[in-house]
Amino acid sequence: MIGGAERLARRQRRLAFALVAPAVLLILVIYVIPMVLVVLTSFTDYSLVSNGFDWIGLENYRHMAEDEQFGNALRNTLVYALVFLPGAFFVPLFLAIAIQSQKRFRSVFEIVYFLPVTSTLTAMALVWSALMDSRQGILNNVLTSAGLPAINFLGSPDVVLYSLAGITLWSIIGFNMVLFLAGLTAIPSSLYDAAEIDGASHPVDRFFKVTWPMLAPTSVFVAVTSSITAFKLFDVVAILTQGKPAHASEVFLYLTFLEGFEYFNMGYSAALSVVFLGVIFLFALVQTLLADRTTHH
Amino acid sequence: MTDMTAIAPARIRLARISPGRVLGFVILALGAWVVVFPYIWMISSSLKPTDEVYDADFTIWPRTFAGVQNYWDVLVGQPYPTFLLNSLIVCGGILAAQLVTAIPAAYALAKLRFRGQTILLGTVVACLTIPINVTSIPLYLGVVKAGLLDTYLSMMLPFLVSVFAIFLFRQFFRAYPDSIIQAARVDGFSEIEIVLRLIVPAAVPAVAAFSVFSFVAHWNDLYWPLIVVQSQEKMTASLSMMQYRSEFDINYGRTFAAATVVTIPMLIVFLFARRAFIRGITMSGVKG
Amino acid sequence: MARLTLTDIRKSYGGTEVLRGIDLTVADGEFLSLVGASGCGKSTLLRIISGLESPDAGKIALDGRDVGSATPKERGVAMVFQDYALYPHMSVAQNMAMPLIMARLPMYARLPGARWLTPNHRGTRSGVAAQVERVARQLRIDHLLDRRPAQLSGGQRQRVALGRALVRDPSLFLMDEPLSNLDAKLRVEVRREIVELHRASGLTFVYVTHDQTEAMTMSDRVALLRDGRLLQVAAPGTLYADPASVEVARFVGTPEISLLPAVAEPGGLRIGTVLAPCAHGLTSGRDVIVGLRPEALAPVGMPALQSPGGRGPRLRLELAVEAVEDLGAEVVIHARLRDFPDLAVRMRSQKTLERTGPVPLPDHLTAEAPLSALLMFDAEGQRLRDPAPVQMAGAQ
Amino acid sequence: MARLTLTDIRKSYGGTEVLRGIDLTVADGEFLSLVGASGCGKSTLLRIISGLESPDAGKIALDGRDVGSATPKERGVAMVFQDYALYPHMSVAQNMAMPLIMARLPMYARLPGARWLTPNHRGTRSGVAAQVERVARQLRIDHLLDRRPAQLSGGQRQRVALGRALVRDPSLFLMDEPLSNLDAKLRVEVRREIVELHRASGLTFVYVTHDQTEAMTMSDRVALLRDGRLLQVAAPGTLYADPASVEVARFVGTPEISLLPAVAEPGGLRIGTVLAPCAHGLTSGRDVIVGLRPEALAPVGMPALQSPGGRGPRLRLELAVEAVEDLGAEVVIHARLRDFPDLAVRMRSQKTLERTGPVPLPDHLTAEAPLSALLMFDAEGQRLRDPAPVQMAGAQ
Amino acid sequence: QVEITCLTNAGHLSRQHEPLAQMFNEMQDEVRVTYAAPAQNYADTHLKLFRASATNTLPDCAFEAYNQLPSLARALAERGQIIDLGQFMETEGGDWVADNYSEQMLKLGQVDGTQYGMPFNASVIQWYVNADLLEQAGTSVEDFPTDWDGVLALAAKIDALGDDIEGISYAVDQWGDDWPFQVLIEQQGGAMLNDAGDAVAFDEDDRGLKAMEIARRIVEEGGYDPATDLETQTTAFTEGKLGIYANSPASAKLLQERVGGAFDLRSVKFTVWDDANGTLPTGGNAAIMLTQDEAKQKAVWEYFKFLTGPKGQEITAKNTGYLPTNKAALKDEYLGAYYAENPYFATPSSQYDRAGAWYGYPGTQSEKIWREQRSIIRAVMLGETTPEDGAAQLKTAAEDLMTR
Ligand SMILES: Nc1ncnc2c1ncn2[C@@H]1O[C@H](COP(=O)(O)OP(=O)(O)OP(=O)(O)O)[C@@H](O)[C@H]1O
Ligand SMILES: Nc1ncnc2c1ncn2[C@@H]1O[C@H](COP(=O)(O)OP(=O)(O)OP(=O)(O)O)[C@@H](O)[C@H]1O
Ligand SMILES: [Mg+2]
Ligand SMILES: [Mg+2]
Repeated sequence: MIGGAERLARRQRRLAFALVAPAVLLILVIYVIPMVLVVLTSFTDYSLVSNGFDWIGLENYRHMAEDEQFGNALRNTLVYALVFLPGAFFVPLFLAIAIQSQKRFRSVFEIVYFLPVTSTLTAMALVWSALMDSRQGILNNVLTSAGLPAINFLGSPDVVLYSLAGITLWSIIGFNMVLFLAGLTAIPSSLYDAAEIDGASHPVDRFFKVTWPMLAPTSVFVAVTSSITAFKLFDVVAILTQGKPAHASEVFLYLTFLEGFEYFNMGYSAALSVVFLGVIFLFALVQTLLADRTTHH
Repeated sequence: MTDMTAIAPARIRLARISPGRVLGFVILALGAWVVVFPYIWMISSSLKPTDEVYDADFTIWPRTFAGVQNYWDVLVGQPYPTFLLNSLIVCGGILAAQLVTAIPAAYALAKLRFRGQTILLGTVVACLTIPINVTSIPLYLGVVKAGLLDTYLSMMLPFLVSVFAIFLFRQFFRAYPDSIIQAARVDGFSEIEIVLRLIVPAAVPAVAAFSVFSFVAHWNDLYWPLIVVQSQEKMTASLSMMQYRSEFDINYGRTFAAATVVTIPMLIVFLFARRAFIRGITMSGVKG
Repeated sequence: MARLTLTDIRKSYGGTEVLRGIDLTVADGEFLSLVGASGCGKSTLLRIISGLESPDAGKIALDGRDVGSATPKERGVAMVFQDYALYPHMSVAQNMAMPLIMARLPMYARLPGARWLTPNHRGTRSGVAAQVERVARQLRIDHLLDRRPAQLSGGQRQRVALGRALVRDPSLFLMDEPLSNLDAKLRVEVRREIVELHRASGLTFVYVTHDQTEAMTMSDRVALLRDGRLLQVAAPGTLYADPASVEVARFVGTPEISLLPAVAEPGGLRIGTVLAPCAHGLTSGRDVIVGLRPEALAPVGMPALQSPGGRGPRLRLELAVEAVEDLGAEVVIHARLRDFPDLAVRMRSQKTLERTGPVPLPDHLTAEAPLSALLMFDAEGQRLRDPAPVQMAGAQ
Repeated sequence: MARLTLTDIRKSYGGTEVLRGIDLTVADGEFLSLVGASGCGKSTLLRIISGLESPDAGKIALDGRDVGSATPKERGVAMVFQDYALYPHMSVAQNMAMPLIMARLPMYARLPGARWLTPNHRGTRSGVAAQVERVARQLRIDHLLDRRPAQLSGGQRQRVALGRALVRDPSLFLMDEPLSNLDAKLRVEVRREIVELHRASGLTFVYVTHDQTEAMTMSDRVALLRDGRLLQVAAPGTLYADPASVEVARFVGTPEISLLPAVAEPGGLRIGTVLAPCAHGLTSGRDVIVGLRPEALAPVGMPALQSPGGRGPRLRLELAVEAVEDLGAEVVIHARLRDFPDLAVRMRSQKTLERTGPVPLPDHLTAEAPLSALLMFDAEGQRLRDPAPVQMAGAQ
Repeated sequence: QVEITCLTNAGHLSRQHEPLAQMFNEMQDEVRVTYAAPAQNYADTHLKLFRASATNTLPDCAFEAYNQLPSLARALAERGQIIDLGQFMETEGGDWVADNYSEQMLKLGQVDGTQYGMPFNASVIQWYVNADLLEQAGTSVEDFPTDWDGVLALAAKIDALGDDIEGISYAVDQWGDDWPFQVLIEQQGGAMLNDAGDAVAFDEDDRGLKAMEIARRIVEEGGYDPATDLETQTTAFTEGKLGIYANSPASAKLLQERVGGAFDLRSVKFTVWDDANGTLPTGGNAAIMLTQDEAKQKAVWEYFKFLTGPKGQEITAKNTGYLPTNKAALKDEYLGAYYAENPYFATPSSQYDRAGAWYGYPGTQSEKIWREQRSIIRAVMLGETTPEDGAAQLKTAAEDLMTR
């Protein structure tokens, strides 16, 4: 005989399958099958241009080793991430803390800083390219009128990654800030009281003894999502620099785009994608494992 | 006398914290200026004739007012209402599909036990990292095979399920009290009714937060529409904006008028959904 | 309206046995409390009764009918949860109407919006509304029917939860620590209301709590659970005065019973240096435990504090006072045996009505208890009843 | 080690006055409880004392020294919070060391990682560790020093919170409902520990609670706060037996005091149909309120229930019994005046030790109280003391 | 009524095709022309067409850049997806072809001898000049030097006018493909590839090296700053901060709009080394027919005839500045009078006989070759690589990749 609770449990299982079915189906269609195809493609010399293709085994992967642009793109991506990540992390953190302590203008600031998140980055990239124009751009006008040398934001290979990071930062800061604000709100105020009583009344102490450790889970989340964003950099490059000047802004995803869609080396592009996903996935995994260690509840 | 001494400590405390506050405010205000300046520049440029946009001495108000012309070109000179409608249909359709698929799946992942659960969750998390750039070709080929090219469905297809939504809602539902679900079972709810009557209403804040995300992301998406949109009737608002830009021929005033027009609906969406959005973020405890 | 019979209920989670064979009958209309320390399996047992959980073994019967394979809905049980588990987005009225809607309307008529499409069920719906109204009036929450749970105070939420359970005339009322989220004052109030409700409804109640005061004040019988087994099932007074074991004795009563190790001697029981001259029939030299309720002891020669009742031979102890708690109506004294500082005793005495100030107490005092008040346990903690521990001759 | 003096403390939030002039002195080494209903301003007052909040007006002095402009650190107060407010990311040892680290190390040595860069402070750090160790041993949590708060039980967390407050020899110990998150059994236990701690340390304690039992059992004096004003500050016994107003009387004591409206007549006070023959010196026809503690009433002719103390003339009431709660050691009866069902009274009686089963009670009974036990209040609720309300001649 | 759909890129759609299609649709009612959602640029058009070819979803007609036409046409011809326009030209009969198109022009649309495309837009590079700055430098547009030495010397003079004034902009290293590099080769009378189109020929007679030497001189002597990006250079010119600016006539209209009345804007024939044999690569795009449906093919042909006819070319030239691909369009009734009145727009027509081939490499990797070469050229211009090494690298880059 089957117990009543058993019947409930069985109904729940059936329901669970029904509930996840649409999502599972779509995930298969949208992610899994295409990914399998991409992986398969990476073992071929498929190109859109010629008819048919051959299996060439690991040739595409071997080719990466000798492909200068592969190393270059990897380097560019890492440099970009190294510039972008601290900005995407500490600036919003600072903003969130500063906004948190503002009573009156809090919502105004919240709105303003979140604005870029809602805007079309491709449209705003045009604006930024105008602002960053090396001669007539407002940014350089400000710099030169302050007696500083003008900066060739998008035209100099040494600067271009920083400029792109700046633009992307502008567009993402508000989002991370809201995440941090959410994290800050969740810190019980009695902890600050306790810190005050314990003598940790200096803002620096308050930050290091309470705010920072209590924000750890939020921080990991922000770090993970921001890293993924950093590695996924594409739109701004495609619109603003197309990898110029001289490959200096060719980041990884843009390289896969170039190989696939400009040079029609679909197989190689697929191999690059596979490597890309491998790296990004490892990264996310490591950070998520870290996250487990930092949660304390 | 007593009053004097009594009020003093309050003053002292105020004085002690205010420099930091004021500094914070100043920095915030400066930052805010940096953040909004591109918008000011964009709107200002959208009112200018092409030859003024790049003038070295920037003025917020144009010397020659070309706003009427620019906006006329954008709003009337092209079938902008169609583009807008396309964007709305696509974004709305995507959002609806994402909610319909994600909420039940997330509930099952959060509160029910079934075989393959861990694998599914793992897959969801793994898929979070896959950008559309990587899968676009197989997807495109599939869309063509299915004869869906240049349809709304093809424009929505890669986004019909959002792994991010599943992840977000799962976090959210995990915090939903088990006892309420049990109470419902005792009250005689069928399992599906638990989803419909309890979980869906409870998801409202998370839905609000996610909706802003989803809407903004797909409103602004260029990559996929560029691939599947074939005819002008199916062009989205943000695609239409790009058509003023080419290597030989940029009409700046009109480009920025178009950019403004494309940006504003999202601003409005956010302004209205802001509270719900932030609350949703806070409640879903993305913190893990 | 139902008699609940549990036969040898067992349940394990993973490797750990949470319930190890529970046999229990709750009479029709009885109020039974299930008490025990945290984690002892109270909630699990309740969930098994409700049908939310299946036992690994054992039978559950309602009025003799086996309901093991019935879902919660089919068993017709009502359950009130510790956190009330109200549906947060529904009004009080909707919350209370839910079980009825679920029971009386067919699936299609319950779908969102179906209200307007199924006019044929209008009658049912208005019947539901009337029933909700009736119960709400009974619980004095009829003015709150349109509010959301978030707009209610703790006590009001509690009443709504009760109302939701009540509306559908359940056969069995299950409550899982329903008062623990209320503050002290409110708890006392709602406690009385539940008792009143039980009396008025005449339903069978199974009430889980870990608060002995609640269990003692509300129940017809109390079932004490520990490590998955029932230690004793009895009326509150019996549990207090006639506990089956040391564990039961310790669990019931505030302040806790004083437990003193003693040795059986021909002339009585030796506690420290004192010999309690009571007949016991035990082999000489056997170790026993003597239990002494705080109110059994009374200070000698202190007219400020009333002496306890009971006559006959007495046990006299010399005490070192450690702390005094003045509760207004009574005084609780924590002390240790003068010569055996390891042995702690507690005593409580009603104060005379005339005293208003604090009760001054010396560091040392002598206290007496009637031998008839002594409870005797063996070294394992089981009650020793058979060889009557007290000189019954002298009593009464 | 400190005497706390508050003079006319006032505080408003927005438009609402939360504290309306508090004058209070807490003697050196005294344990003072601050009680009152939720929202009455207890926490606010405590936070003002601690320096976390500034009063709008008024003076705060420690040992006569005005500390109004001092930070919490400078005031040297220690505070224990309702939710303990332990730092979840720090070990118990680190939690407890915090106040000392803050006091003894300079800023740069407190930064994260500075431990390795500032070897010159190693001495200070080991001093801190030793102190923490000492306090931990005292609180019996020395085996937990390496755990995180999340790995501790409620009682253990509570002790860590106490430890953190203790380590640095505060001048004043402030506690804001520190027991309300503990379960009933544990609450009693920790309560005793805090009292013990107070005795052992000899420090001045200000203890906020809304639980009257806590306040009554722990304190030297209790301050009853209501609507931002102090109603009465007195020893627990005094508060119970000699309340200044109806509010105080109602707040203290479980079950609640019975309050009966009465009218002054030449021959005594008329309560319903009964005339209590007590002298009162009031103008005839004046409305008063008579308070009767539950233990003052005793059933007549029921040998099963002990009679209360006190002699002299008695007030006799005819009652309709509503509910009986058997608490083991005593019985609480809820009843109404037979002819005036609006008037509820409660009575409690100690049970004789010999009774084990439930106490059978008739629906109706007659109960008596000594006139000396009557408390008299005017219609506004203020205590009437001056015209002695009871026939003192007959008493004692 | 037959409906046909064409694909072009965004910039061309709004300025040229929309007015033309509208006019055509109004003129007759057998054919109705619509445009697909535009590609973003030439490369995107190319990509879209390949994608569509792979999935058999090609539009009825499209506009493909000359340099990418060969690779596209060959691939599509193999799949039978592109139509030879020669047959349609024949049916027109008589002198129709000769009346309208020059051999040279038609050649731009031929791949391996087959006329796959009708030249629609054509442009050869030209100088834009800020006459005000020239005047300040003590000369005038009329005296604009005809040799490179003179141009570079003039640029140096202008450059010296002020800190924020630049002399010349010739972004050999930056344009979308290798157009400006081909200019430097062809103006020497050279070719990028051999006649068979399967081997690199730009290094013959050291033309590659010489091209690199000029490129370097443009920086060294002319004061061109390769570090500024294209956008900035254009803006500098339209803001009056740049004297001599090389660009396609396609931008003539846009530049005029952007300059407004800020200074005296002129255009001048481009400088060539070898006046006799020197040509200039012709930029622009050809209309190609992709539909398999015969009725549609007819309709498309009708539309092509209109587009590349005198009226269509007149409108195109006026709207943009492009060189008309139709001889007849130069008649007075179309553009003749207009050019006489607007010398600024007439420069392209004065370079009509210079219009040379615009090469693409065989194989599929042209884009990649160009990208590589741009980096190399940039290095040369910056002085990081010697012109000799640069020239060698250019050749290797091309040869390495053109086989794939
Ligand atoms: N679903 C489950 N899976 C595994 N173990 C469980 C589960 N439910 C309960 N347990 C375990 O069974 C034991 C009894 O749990 P139960 O909830 O019945 O205790 P309880 O008496 O209600 O305690 P409390 O007073 O704290 O509510 C506990 O040790 C608990 O950890
Ligand atoms: N920071 C604040 N801003 C505005 N109002 C406040 C603030 N802090 C407290 N209050 C208000 O002051 C009143 C007293 O609050 P307080 O916390 O002192 O009450 P309490 O006696 O501690 O109550 P409880 O027993 O619930 O803790 C309340 O009405 C509360 O809403
Ligand atoms: Mg439980
Ligand atoms: Mg409080």
